Amino acid sequence: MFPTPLERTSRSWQIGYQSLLPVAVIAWLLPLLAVAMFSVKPSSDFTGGDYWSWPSRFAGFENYGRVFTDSPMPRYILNSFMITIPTVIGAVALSCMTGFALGVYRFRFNLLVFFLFIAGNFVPFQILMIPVRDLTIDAGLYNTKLGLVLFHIAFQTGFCTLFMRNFIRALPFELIEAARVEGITEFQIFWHIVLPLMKPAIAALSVLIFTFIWNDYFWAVVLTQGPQAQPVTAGITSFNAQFGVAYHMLSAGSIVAALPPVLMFFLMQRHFIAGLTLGAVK
Amino acid sequence: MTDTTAAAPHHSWFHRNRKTITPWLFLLPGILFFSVYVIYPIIQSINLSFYKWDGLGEAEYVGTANYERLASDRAFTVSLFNNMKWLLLYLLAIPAGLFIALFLNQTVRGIRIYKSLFFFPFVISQVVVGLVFTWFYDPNFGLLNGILGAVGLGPINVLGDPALATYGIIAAGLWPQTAYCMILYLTGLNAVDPEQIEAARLDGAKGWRMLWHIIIPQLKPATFIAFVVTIIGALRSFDLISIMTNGGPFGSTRVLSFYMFEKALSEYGFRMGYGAAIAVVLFFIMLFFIAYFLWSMYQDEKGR
Amino acid sequence: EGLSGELRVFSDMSNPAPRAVMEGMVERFGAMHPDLDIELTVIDREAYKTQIRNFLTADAPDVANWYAANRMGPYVNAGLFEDISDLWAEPEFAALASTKGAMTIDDKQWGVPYTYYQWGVYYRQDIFEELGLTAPATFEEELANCEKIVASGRACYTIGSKFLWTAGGWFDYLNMRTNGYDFHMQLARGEIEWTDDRVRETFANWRKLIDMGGFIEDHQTYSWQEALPFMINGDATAYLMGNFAVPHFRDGGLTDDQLGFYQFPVINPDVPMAEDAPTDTFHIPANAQNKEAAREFLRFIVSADNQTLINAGDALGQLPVNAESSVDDDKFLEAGFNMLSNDAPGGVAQFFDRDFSAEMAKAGMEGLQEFMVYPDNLDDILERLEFVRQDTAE
Amino acid sequence: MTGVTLNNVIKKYGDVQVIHGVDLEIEDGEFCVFVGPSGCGKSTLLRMVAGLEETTSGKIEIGDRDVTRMEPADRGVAMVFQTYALYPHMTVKQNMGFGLKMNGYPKAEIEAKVAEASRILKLDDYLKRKPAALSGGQRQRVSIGRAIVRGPEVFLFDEPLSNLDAELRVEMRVEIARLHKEIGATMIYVTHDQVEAMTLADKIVVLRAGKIEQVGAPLDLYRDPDNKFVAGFIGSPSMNFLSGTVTNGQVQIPSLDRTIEVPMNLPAEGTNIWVGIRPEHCRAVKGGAQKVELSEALGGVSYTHILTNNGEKIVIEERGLERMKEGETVTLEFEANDVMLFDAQTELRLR
Amino acid sequence: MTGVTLNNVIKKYGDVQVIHGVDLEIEDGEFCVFVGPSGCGKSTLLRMVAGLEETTSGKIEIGDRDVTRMEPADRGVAMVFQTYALYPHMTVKQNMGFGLKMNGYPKAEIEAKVAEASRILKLDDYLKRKPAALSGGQRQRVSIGRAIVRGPEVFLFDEPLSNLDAELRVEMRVEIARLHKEIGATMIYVTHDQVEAMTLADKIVVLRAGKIEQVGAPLDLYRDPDNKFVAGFIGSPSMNFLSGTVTNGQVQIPSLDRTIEVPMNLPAEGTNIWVGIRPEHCRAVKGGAQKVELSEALGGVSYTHILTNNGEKIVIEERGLERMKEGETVTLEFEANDVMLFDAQTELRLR
Ligand SMILES: Nc1ncnc2c1ncn2[C@@H]1O[C@H](COP(=O)(O)OP(=O)(O)OP(=O)(O)O)[C@@H](O)[C@H]1O
Ligand SMILES: Nc1ncnc2c1ncn2[C@@H]1O[C@H](COP(=O)(O)OP(=O)(O)OP(=O)(O)O)[C@@H](O)[C@H]1O
Ligand SMILES: [Mg+2]
Ligand SMILES: [Mg+2]
Repeated sequence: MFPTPLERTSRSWQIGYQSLLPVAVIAWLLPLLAVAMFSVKPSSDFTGGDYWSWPSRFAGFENYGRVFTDSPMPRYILNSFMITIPTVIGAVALSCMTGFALGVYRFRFNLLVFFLFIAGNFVPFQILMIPVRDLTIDAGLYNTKLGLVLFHIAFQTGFCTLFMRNFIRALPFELIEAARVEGITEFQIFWHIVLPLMKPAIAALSVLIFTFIWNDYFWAVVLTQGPQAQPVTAGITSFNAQFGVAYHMLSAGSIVAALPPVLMFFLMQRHFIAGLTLGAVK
Repeated sequence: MTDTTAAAPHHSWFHRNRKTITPWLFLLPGILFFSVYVIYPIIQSINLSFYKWDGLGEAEYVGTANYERLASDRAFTVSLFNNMKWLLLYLLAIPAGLFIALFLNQTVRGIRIYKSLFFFPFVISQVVVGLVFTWFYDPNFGLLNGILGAVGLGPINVLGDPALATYGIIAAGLWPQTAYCMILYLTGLNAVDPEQIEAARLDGAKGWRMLWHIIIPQLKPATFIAFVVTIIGALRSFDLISIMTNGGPFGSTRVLSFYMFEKALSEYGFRMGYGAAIAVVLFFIMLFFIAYFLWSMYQDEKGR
Repeated sequence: EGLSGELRVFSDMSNPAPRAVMEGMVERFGAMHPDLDIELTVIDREAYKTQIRNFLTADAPDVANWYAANRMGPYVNAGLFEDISDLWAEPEFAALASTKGAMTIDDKQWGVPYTYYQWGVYYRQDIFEELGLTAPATFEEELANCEKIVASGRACYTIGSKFLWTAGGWFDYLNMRTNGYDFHMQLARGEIEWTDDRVRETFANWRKLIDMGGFIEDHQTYSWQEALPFMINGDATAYLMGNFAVPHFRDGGLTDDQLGFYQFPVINPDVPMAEDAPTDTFHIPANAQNKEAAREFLRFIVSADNQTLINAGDALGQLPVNAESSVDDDKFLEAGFNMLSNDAPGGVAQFFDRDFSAEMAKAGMEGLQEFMVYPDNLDDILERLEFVRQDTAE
Repeated sequence: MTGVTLNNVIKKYGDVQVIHGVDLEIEDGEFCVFVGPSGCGKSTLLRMVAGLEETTSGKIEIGDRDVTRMEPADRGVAMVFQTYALYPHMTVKQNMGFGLKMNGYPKAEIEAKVAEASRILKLDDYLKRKPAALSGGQRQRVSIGRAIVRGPEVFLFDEPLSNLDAELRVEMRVEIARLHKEIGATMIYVTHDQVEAMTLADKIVVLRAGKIEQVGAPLDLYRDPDNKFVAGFIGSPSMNFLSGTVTNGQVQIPSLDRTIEVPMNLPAEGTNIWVGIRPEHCRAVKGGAQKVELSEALGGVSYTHILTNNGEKIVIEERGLERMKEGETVTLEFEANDVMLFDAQTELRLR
Repeated sequence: MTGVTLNNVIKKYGDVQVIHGVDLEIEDGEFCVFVGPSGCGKSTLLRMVAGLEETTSGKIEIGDRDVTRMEPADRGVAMVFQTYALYPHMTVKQNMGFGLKMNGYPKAEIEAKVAEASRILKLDDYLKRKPAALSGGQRQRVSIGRAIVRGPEVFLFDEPLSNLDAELRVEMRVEIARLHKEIGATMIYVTHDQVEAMTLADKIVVLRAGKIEQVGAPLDLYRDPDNKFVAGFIGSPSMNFLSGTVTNGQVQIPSLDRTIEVPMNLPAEGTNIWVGIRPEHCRAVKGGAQKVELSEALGGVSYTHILTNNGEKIVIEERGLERMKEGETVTLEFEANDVMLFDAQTELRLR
């Protein structure tokens, strides 16, 4: 292990390190901690121009309560879920199939198709903006969650395919050969053998895609408007407009918007990190 | 003992060609989606960049006029230049991530929590990061000026100063990006062969020299990915700019992706063709990197 | 009457007070037509500006908010707004005559106004008194006042130019006072070069205020709402703003004794006074489904009673367009009504971003913002604007 | 009935030919082992029989059916992989029954067949476990069980034991021998391991660079190799080869400074030949011109490395109490009868 | 001068003690091999000498320096790892010169030392290559070269050959023996492999569960083990153990239905003992009560597995032309002199 494991270092260095850790974390998260503090301050603190002192009283409940009662925030959050979850399911399903095809079969355009998926995934999405918007409008899907979901599925398929294909590549190919000798059809191989083995990859990818999609802002702005369809990232801007300079509310709103992926991360940490590294490495 | 041979294989066309057909069947939905939403739009965008179109009426073919106009468009130059700044400075996330990863690569109690907390910024939406940093920089009550004031430095208006604003946004972007690189390096460090470190210890390499000669070369895969994701992140930067300055002050924080959006879809933008031309330029910049990534991956694939 | 089906209304009245007004209107209209199913969607005001194009083409409501004059040009030209000249031909619409011009393109009318409001200088009467100042009538007085205010450690004007348009207000007034309404409109139509000496003169006047420290610092980072506290807290003494700001001042704790209003002072006595008075409007999208109900809704909106009600001080706090409506007996509304009726012989402009073409407006306001921060860049800015003018003229 | 016949079988990967026209007949019920150096094409040939690699040209028959172009599943073969290739998410029982289930066999029949295989392989106690909870040897037994269940005509093994440690390897080797005796099916077995090849095979096929060098029963190959390659490949430690020349109807071996008379038809005078002599057929006697370079004592046996005076090396096996020490000079002794001669050019055996 | 001395060396991981007070003296220039079952602490002990594991208590000396708390780099040792641990991003030359470079040697000197090591190991042709482009044996040679270059007083090897295939292993083994002779440094070598241990060692240290069982020259351990563990561990195939009882001053072996008279002081009447007999000391004669279960013919030698009538198993080595076949019944013969006896309780050798 590098650097030298702590157990092998001097006592004073160990103590120094242990005490440096919390300081470093606080410094690192300072901007966020500030927002968290804002979100539990009563509005009177701000009107008094008193931004940085300790909250004069804990107003967390009323601030967060108002986020849910006085704004369309719940609606936006619901939208986010209704966009994110189908996207995750769709993208993972598609990429299981593409990953299987590209990972298991040797055929002429295998690498070409694979590279096309990767390249598409790396493309700056601005180049897709106008045509995708027109396409969505023409299909009557503008300002619908479905429109957003379909696009996200398609775009994420690039990344997911890269991920799945590399994962399947790493599976022992003998498993598939063994099955073929046993007379198991290709589809049965996919369904009964490869898919169960991909469970860890599916979990990791799902968590990852969940955060990607949840945090999307650009496409939310391009393809949706208003609280019927917009996810919370876009919703937060209109929330801000609604509450103007009420920093305690803005802070509470921001934290509410950030919470689901954060929770997701903490609950599924292992998968998440596996996803990040697995997806990109191979 | 002979059951398996009982059924004589029936030679339907599908049966004979199933090894050839199956992969395409599996690829079909993915390719379909991907073509409709990614491949075709790229072509369409390139095509659109030769038209003048306000997004409402009829498009008018104008040849390369949009591109010619780009050459004399100051806002475009500024955006391009800012993109370069993003590209270069965003790369700082890589050494910064490595540094934090090295700092956290210990086994002490609660280190997992610390690692998670350090990773935190990556999980939250860039919109929220943008808001958080906007307040952090606020010339009035921002924490930054509070800190600067405490050490006797004058207040600065980071996002209001065209000379600083872009750097301010990049710094905000580096926050999550560094976290990302950190995780990549942490997993990379896990994969470093302990025997090589031991061999190097026997060889008398310590500290920086160990890092430079033994560890960093072994982290090459992690560095490669960190490089890829950072470049992509830098060129895609949009959310932060949109939230933090909306391109301002007076357009000094625009980058191509933002400018393109502004030209094509924003409140005052009705130049779809022109926007497409900007996107095409961005695309070709990215294509340069994509080609490099694919080339490296191809080398790997060949090596198998 | 037998209005039925669904009526979808998109509105950008997202601030709390206007939002309440909008909801009230829908409610009252709904009560009149119980079989009509009205769906109101309120969209953030800034977001609305970018989204209108999308929903007009893709997902058109039956009624939508927008703005008068040049600002509706692109949609009219693209055939996305319904021609409602028929409505304007109805006798009730005669009372709206004053805004008919702003709603007309190609001799047809494309929407109805529901409110307009004056622009002008809102100032801290109490601080003026404390410093022994009076509301200025000329630019010289203005400058003299400002010098004293600055000397007292305050800024003369607060402004939040992050979203650019507030700077447009300043240019409108300075230019209309320096060169007159007609010149201003020519400039807006792209008939005059930005590098023209007369334009420079406008900027020269502006620069006097900037150089003496008349504006608050860091205004480029604030939205107009974020700039309010400077005036409320007394760090700045005045705000060139539309009348919609008044409820915000009041919410911030300023009483009518503390808050005053004056017309933007004279600069060039040779040009008649002209004012900015943006008109907000309703339109029927060409792709609307229920145009019959939509027309009825527009009739309802412009009716004298409704206009009185929604523009009242406790509602929008703005001016009714219908001549038969009454203006609320609010200090500022009356002052504004008076000003626009009697003291604006030069003409009434809509506003920078509505009079100038979209692209010019964007580039222009950006230049104005830059000028306010770096006045020395003027030559460069004007050259750039001139480039855009020529470019858009093609 | 269900032997395997290869008829001028050829395999090319693109332009690279890796199997050069192999002809081979494996009898019904025979245990045939492929050996050869790494990369010689053992696995490829086996996989061609299985149908996992396409056959470029030639004909493969199983029993009297031409299976050259058949799908693997239709050939009536079962394969056991070096890495076991067990489905990790299924229990032992499911692993064994999976192929039958997918091919639509009725449940009762599957149960019966799995039970039978599990009995043969003594897997009854593990049927509910997943592969991860099994030792290497147990896993390999399951993978053999999976093969048995399908009742194939031919079993194919690709180095099935090389992932096991030495002790288990011995155990499983015995098990496979027993299995072959019990079910009597044709088996083709690829291995690197001398001992496995010698002990399991009815017939060993020695491959080199995609060609068959010799086919025969294990001890026949050991005692009567056709060429230098086979002689050197079979037997451990390998046969020693010394260069020699035919001189006066005898064989002159310069490195030993000795001429031997051999009871066979020698080639023309002056021909260069290789003189092959197995380590166990050599004795070293103290005193002489040869030098002991190294002596590796393993207890019951020592391998003594001897450097002849012209630089050729010889390894001999020593048993008994008296063994040579490093640095001693010795004379090598052997019976002329135990010597094998090979043409230096063609490397073919001279008889 | 540069021998290695361990003095009551103890290693604990947390509360778990894995090395239990080892005392050991390795002479200057000696080749010492650690053997023992997996997990017995061979690697741990070696790494403690290297300084890669901290020593919990006790003292380690190299020459007359106490190195117990020294940094690995300062101990004058070099280590060769099982996985080679070459730096993959450096060429062979850079790999070998890295240690010197880190210690600030002048370029010319590094060049010279690398050239010398490369000559010794015949690596001249590969100096420019990266490890990935080398075969396993070449890699291991580079890793040995890296050790040589630094001119250490003590070489440490942790199973350096176990990642190589059988043939290469033999070759490299000879190479290491030659190297030891050539540079004459003290070497400590960990292995699993019988043959390596027997052939390379001047002194073998047999470890079990963190304790030394016996130390001695290879053939001494083979011929004169102190206990049943060492007797069973050294020698391949392993010594056979049959249970026996002291009866009437003789040893009765029920499985063979035989009583033998042994020339040593037997313990008290009725004591249970183990009778150990090596495979090469046994002969089978046709006819009798024992049954041949399996005969594995390897050419020069056959291993014959015999099941005694009370279920104990015995393996014997057969040479010569006549060998037993499976299913035959035989009688086992051996000299009473070749037998070793062990106490059934303590497993200590009875002499
Ligand atoms: N897909 C392939 N493309 C090209 N050449 C191949 C391919 N697969 C195998 N080969 C070549 O075919 C030859 C035979 O390979 P094969 O795997 O059959 O050898 P083997 O005898 O099984 O070796 P080992 O004992 O190492 O398993 C080798 O030279 C190998 O390089
Ligand atoms: N870091 C550690 N923490 C706790 N126990 C350990 C650690 N490293 C090794 N051990 C234990 O110490 C004992 C000795 O391990 P060691 O690696 O020295 O065995 P070994 O003899 O080299 O085995 P092998 O032949 O398998 O390499 C083992 O029981 C092992 O489980
Ligand atoms: Mg093989
Ligand atoms: Mg070990």
